[in-house]
Amino acid sequence: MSAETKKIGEIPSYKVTLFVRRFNPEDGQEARWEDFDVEVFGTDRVLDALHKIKWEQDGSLTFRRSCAHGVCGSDAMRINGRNRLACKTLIKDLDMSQPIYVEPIKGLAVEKDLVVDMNPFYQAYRDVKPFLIASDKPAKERLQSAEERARFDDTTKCILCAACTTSCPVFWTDGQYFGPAAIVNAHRFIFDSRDEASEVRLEILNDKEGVWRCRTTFNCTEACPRGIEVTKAIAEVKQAILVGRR
Amino acid sequence: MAKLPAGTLYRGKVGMWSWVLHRITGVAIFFFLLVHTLDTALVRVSPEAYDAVINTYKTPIIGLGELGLVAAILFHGLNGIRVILIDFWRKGAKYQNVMFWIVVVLAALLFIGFAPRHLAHVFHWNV
Amino acid sequence: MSTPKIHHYEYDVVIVGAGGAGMRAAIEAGPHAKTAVISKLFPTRSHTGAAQGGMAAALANVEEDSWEWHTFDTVKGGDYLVDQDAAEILAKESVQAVIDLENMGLPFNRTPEGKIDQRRFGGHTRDHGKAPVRRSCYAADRTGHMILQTLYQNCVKLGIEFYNEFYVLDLVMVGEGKNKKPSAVVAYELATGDLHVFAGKSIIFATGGFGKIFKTTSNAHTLTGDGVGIIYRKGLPLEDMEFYQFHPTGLAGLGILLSEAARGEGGILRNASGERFMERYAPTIKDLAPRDMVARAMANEVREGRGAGPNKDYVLLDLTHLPPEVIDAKLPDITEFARTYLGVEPYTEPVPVFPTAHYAMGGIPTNIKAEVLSDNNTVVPGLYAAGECACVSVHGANRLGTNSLLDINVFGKRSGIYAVEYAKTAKQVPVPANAADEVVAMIEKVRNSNGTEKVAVLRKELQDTMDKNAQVYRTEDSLNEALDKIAELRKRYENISVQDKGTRFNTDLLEAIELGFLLDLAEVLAFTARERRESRGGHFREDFETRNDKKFMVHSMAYLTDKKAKKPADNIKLDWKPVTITNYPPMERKY
Amino acid sequence: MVTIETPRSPRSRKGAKWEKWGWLYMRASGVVLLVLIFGHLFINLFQNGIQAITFAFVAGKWADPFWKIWDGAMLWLALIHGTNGMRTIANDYTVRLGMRKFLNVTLWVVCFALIILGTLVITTFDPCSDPSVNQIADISIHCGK
Ligand SMILES: Cc1cc2nc3c(=O)[nH]c(=O)nc-3n(C[C@H](O)[C@H](O)[C@H](O)COP(=O)(O)OP(=O)(O)OC[C@H]3O[C@@H](n4cnc5c(N)ncnc54)[C@H](O)[C@@H]3O)c2cc1C
Ligand code: HEM
Ligand code: SF4
Ligand code: F3S
Ligand code: FES
Repeated sequence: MSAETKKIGEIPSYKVTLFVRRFNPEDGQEARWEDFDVEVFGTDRVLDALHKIKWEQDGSLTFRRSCAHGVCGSDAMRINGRNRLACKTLIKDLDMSQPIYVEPIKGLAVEKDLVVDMNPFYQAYRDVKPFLIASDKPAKERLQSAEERARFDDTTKCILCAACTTSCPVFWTDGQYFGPAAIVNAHRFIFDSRDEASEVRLEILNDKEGVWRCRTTFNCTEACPRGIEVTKAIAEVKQAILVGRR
Repeated sequence: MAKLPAGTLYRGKVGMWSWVLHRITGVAIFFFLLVHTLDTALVRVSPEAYDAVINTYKTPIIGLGELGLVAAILFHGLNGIRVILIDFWRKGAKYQNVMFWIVVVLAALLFIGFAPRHLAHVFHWNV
Repeated sequence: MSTPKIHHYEYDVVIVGAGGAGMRAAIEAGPHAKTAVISKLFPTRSHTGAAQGGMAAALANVEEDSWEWHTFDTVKGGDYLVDQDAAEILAKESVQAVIDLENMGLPFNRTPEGKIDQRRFGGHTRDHGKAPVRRSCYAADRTGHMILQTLYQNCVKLGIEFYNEFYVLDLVMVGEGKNKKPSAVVAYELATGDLHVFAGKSIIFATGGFGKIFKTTSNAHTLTGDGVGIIYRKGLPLEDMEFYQFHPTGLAGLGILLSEAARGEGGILRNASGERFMERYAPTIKDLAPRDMVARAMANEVREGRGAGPNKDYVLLDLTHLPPEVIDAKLPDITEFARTYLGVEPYTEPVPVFPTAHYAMGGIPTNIKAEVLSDNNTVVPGLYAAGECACVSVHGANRLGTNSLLDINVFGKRSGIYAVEYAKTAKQVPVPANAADEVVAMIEKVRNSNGTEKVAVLRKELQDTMDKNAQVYRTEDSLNEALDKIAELRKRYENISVQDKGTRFNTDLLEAIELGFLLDLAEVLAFTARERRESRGGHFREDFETRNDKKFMVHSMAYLTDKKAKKPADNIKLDWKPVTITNYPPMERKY
Repeated sequence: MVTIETPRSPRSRKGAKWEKWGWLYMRASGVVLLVLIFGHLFINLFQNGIQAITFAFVAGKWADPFWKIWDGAMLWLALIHGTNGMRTIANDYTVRLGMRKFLNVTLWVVCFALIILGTLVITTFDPCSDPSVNQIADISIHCGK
């Protein structure tokens, strides 16, 4: 960084070591750890460090990213053993005296380096009918009170990053489990006062791979970069199956 | 072909570790229960058979094992209540963390109340 | 190196891009024609999801409003370079566009009566500039996120076919001159490195913006202007490329956007001494003046030494007088950004902000049916463009906040409707046997490149020069400097190296290809900016400080020619296109 | 590491939706078991202590129908609770469908065998029928001798 482009005063810089889990389907080798030393600034995120590696040291390092500020959901990965968005994890918030471990999210097949096959995850999402089902054809907007709107506000925040589902111990061992993200997105419609198909979705999630699979381990809630109370949403869906939507 | 990830341990928090413990204790209790059902069934065979088997339980090693079993039951049972509260109480999810520590403290208190007395029984101390 | 596998498909309507515009088009086209949507990102990763503030529509749910006022604001906000017929459509169809989204399930914030709530936004006024009006429909500060999710949800509902993580790299056109017609697009599949040729009767481009030509930007890493670049390389013109919007409130040093909604809800900009400096620049609407004015005012405060912070290089956005409940209810995400990325607590501390490259007003020229133009008025039959990559032009020289989410919905929908209409009667233009040759050559060239230059270094130098020379303030000299630099970078681009030689998930390769598009677009931008020797809207020339309607009340149209460029930008041909004026004769723009 | 079942294979939606009832049962039985088991432990291990557990002790307890019902309920509830819990665990960690079936069947067979055995023991147990019981003073009271 040259002096004139420095924006927020003197930003301290540090040297950190990243251990990145590498896998390339084309080189015939097993997945392995590889370490890189990078110089980072106080405001840098893990994504910046990965970019530095890719741009300055090893162009073949592969990961997904787009928005770089936690709204597109591209870059969920396991950072120091926990699912995080690389673009929302400030390096200074990690213990910098230790190496930083970065590996792909767990439970989905690794395609290359930090890239996993997201299709099963998307399929579970699509399986819960994540869209408004309403038969009326209003000329203007449907009315909805602020309270009714607030009922499902939390679960509208989901960016489908899969941090939750791939932090779930049940999903790791049972890939058939719908997973928290699908339930969150079902919740978003089940509790939308305009929707008419909550029964259908509840029936889908009453499946043997549905909500009953959840063991309330809260990993999903802790992993969610959008701060969605995932476990609570799952509990609400369970209640709705038992005693109806309230 | 695509590869499955080799795992390092996921660094879950209280929620995850309480579940791991709940599971382990559940399994332990289950296997004990199998044995316990069988040994109790011996009362129908004969008093001697029953007493013979039960006497082998009265050794210090089994006694310590029983201590562990009780600890497991205490945790499993109390944590089970915590899980039920998470499921049925609206604020359960919010307080799950606090509730875990309540479970731990309660289980510990009960255990501390129980352990000396049990050890006394096992080692024939006079209390 | 073996040549990649090539797959072939036939569709009626092929949509490139799955952002707001692309998916809105798909929802119109899908049920009526065989439709494919090709996107380099999974749809919900598109940058529409980053939009925060809202979507304008004269619903008049909370106060009196009319689409005429909205048209006027749009025209005036665009410094009269707006095509007024298009602006009328935008404003008139806005109401239906919002209702469509609500009916599809979008969870708008609500008024006490349960109607869609509205809030203020820069440049939107009642009765031709009398006072700010509440016109922006919103869902907290994640309106774009909700639009993107809702559109994707409805695509799932309709069973739209998506090809995700497919990078479109070429448009196949058949015929000569005015008879040129689109026949197919060629896409590179990220997962396998295979190529896919999608034949389509109608082809819609909805590939979004190209903010990555700048360093400080609110745009995603993936906004590299591929679609605009492809069109340009086909010899089709690009319109108004010099008009690029710099959003006033990017997080200082990072460029991450803090929505204008922050000011709409009452946030105030202050300089180092705490002065509300916008009172000096726009006495009536102050902090809610259009973006170009606010951005310039901020840059000016900093230039004149009134900036805050250790280097006096930013100003402050003050939200501390707003009740925390209001912040939590209306601006949760952006205050979270300030906390996460700058460690600033907006409840109690002002947030450091500085202008950030945000939105391309220019792009692929289209008419009001979203049909792409091959010159000032000739339509390319079957080729459509919508969204940020297109230039209808409803934003003119400066886009009003909340008009883009509207644009992608109104013109996205239109592109879908007209694409289907065309596909119903048109015949598929036969795909030439060598359709994929150019892409094969391009890919193999880049993959096998073993030069000494690094893509990331070139890109950074490009971004630095653009930030330095083509940002809020521009001069003949600065733009020439940018053009020289780009010419140099172009030469060095011939000598790049790509480390990853593989076929699977080769993002190294694609970053190099994307850089090619960035260079093209940066060059057109700097060139048209140099040639427009006036100041208007987002384009401000220090050497020509005033608007010059006599000479420049026209759109620029830039064409790539076959000519070998001896001097920088020598191979760009520039033309001008008249502005459509219906009701609002140009006036001075004052707020 | 365990490999997971390929998640792409479609979820089967067939079959009755037992899972909900299993889930409810775990909770309902859990609450009751808490009382039963803690009570059981208190009486047997805390008040009396392991050394005091003998045939006579059991016989003495079961002479009272209250404890018969108590222990019977505990037997049923705990075995079904435990077996259902084990079934969940087996489902989690088995990859192959065959293995999963096998474990499930085994678990339930064992469970019901033990339930039947235990129930028979409790219901048919008559502390007085055994001649040796008469030598135990405190039980003979119950036997009405
Ligand atoms: C931070 C931020 C906040 C904003 N806030 C507002 C606001 O409050 N109100 C408002 O009106 N506007 C706002 N805008 C502007 C508005 O969000 C965008 O202009 C608009 O969303 C663009 O939509 P789009 O569909 O044209 O493009 P995008 O949403 O960017 O989508 C582009 C699509 O094209 C695809 N694509 C690109 N290249 C290729 C290729 N080569 N091959 C295949 N696919 C490709 C991408 O995968 C993506 O799906 C904001 C913009 C930003 C950056
Ligand atoms: C003391 C009272 C008990 C209570 C309150 C209780 C409660 C619970 C609850 C609520 C669950 C469900 C957990 C979940 O769904 O996440 C559970 C699971 C389980 N219980 Fe119990 N239980 C008790 C006693 C027992 C006993 C006696 C056994 C052994 C026979 C047992 C074995 C199990 C097993 C194996 C599981 C499955 C664990 C898992 O899936 O991770 N429990 N218990
Ligand atoms: S619920 Fe949270 S963690 Fe899960 S996919 Fe959505 S945003 Fe990601
Ligand atoms: S991590 Fe899994 S077990 Fe439940 S609480 Fe979350 S879904
Ligand atoms: S890059 Fe978009 S969420 Fe991280």
